[in-house]
Amino acid sequence: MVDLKTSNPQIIEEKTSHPRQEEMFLATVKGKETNLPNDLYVPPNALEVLLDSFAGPLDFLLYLIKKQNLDILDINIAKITEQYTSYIDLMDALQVELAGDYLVMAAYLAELKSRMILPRPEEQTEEDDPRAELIKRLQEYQRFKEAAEKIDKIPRLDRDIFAANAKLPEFTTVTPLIDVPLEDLTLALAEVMRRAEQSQAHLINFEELSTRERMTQILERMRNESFIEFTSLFNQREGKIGVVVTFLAILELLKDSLIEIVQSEEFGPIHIKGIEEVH
Amino acid sequence: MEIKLSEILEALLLSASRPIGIEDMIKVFEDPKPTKDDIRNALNEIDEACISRGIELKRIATGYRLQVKQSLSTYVAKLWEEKPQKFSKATLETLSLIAYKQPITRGEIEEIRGVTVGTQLMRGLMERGWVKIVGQRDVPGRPSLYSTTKEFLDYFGLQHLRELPDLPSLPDLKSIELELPIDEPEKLDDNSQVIN
Amino acid sequence: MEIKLSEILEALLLSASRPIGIEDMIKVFEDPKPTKDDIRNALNEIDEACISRGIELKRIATGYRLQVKQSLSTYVAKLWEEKPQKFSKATLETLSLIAYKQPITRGEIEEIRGVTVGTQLMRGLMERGWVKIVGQRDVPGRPSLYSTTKEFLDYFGLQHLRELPDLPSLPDLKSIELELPIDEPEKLDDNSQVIN
Repeated sequence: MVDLKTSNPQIIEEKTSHPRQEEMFLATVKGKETNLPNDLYVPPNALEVLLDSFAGPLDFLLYLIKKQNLDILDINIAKITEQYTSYIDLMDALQVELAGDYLVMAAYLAELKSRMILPRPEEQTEEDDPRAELIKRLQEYQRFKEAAEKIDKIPRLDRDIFAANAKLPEFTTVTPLIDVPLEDLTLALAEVMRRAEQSQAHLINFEELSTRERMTQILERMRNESFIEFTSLFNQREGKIGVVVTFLAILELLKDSLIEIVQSEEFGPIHIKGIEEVH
Repeated sequence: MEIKLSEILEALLLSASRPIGIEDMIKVFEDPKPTKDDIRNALNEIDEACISRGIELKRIATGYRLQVKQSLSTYVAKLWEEKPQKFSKATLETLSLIAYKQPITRGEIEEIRGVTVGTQLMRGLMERGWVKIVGQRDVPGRPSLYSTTKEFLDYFGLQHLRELPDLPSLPDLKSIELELPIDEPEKLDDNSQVIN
Repeated sequence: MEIKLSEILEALLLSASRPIGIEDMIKVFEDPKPTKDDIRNALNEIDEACISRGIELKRIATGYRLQVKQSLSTYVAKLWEEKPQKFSKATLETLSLIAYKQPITRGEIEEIRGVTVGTQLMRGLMERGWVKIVGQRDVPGRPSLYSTTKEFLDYFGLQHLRELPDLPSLPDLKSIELELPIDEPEKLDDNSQVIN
């Protein structure tokens, strides 16, 4: 383990060079009370940003190398390993969940570093250099990293290229439709939700169908009337529960900033108003 | 080379999947903006040029649109016949999310599905008449809100959205979901008030 | 009045919401059907007429597409409500590895990228129709081999894989990599099998 207190003058020094997004995590706030050494403060969120902004450990390594203005062919394994490991330790200390790939790379670098220390044969060729494999991997990765950037720049549909479409004429022929049983629809949803749960990146709150339906009905009504009297949204025939559903739907729409509720005078009639004209 | 106004308008009309009004057309220009009359003249130009083309300019309540000439519909129909519509998993999943979580934006669908939803897919659902835009969410970008249509319910033989099946395979969601019998007028309790 | 072939083709191109090939165009006609050359001539006519229009005819991998002229896309983009999709580094890197080194297994992609490739990412690429499984490598575990599709090329407005930007070459070490014949994606290694 690398001692955080002493290992990383580099990180702190570099904080101001060129403020790009990737460097956000380098920000330091001195003297702030944290669990970390006083001289090194990295906001936990920023580390998550770090994980998001790099495509993986190789990408991260390339970044560290570039920060040192080094050629890939000329990297100092000991230094880069130390720096890499200190970041990893830092994230560990902050309990940022780290992809296993970053740890694998840390272990690999540590191994490489130890091999560098071992005595080597006198006639040293490029192949004997323990760095050769890492260099090769970095170079190979860099090629595709660059290729990916180039591909990103190619004009693409819906961003730079817009397909031309006209409204279809009326058809006399019916398009043969593959029959979709209703269960398929439900199963499809069940499948999405199952996956969403698995990836557990976000919480899905399943909301009341009837409320959703009512929200749509209200929105639809607002297409024709921009100003609706609050009470006219309720239907006596629907009973108490109907009132509740409608009321919930109004609250939901309000929360989503889709409607506004206005009252011109105290105890006057309440009106529902669209935020902006919907089409 | 100077770009003609009619070129720009044609591009707008053919790339939007909805009719566009003159005001909306003017909005895409930087100053100096064309006047309404400029726009009208350019639209006339397009209209005249359409005589020898496969499309025609239509004016409808909400604006202008270019549509394939009715006289060519048999050819177009053939093209659609060639390719019976089969619904991909992506389409079904998207449709089900719209059905159960409407009104919903494309971004929200993408967030839940974890993958992007293509424009063609949304356009397909709208062309089929199952999905429509009911408004825009008031957040940056003003993304469209999608809901299912009456045709969608008809196709699946439903009268109301709430007749959609529950999700039996998701036990944890069950507790949250209540079936609300809003259809059957309930006898009101004595202590309940009628708002009207 | 006689309907011109170019009118019909324009109607087809504008109503398909996908690129159409010459074969598909011929299919919509009753006998006597136009020949391929007739179609090509009519397409040329459309192409020429587009000079004064807002759209252009583009030949891409699966056929022809009418699209807004590149020079007008800034106007159209203003009308577009949805923000264009951005792809993550992971997606772009994976996609470029598949494009340049196809057919390739997920393991091989992971080896070069130095990172696990999520199932969701691969699924997303396949669902978009950009990537497909073309076989299995005949090694333990029989991992699937992935290639890009013609739809991938369509999306980027390309006709052939060789139109992709050149892969940056390895600067120094001569021995390490052989350039792959990216033009022939169909050819698989000797030790791999093709399904169907």
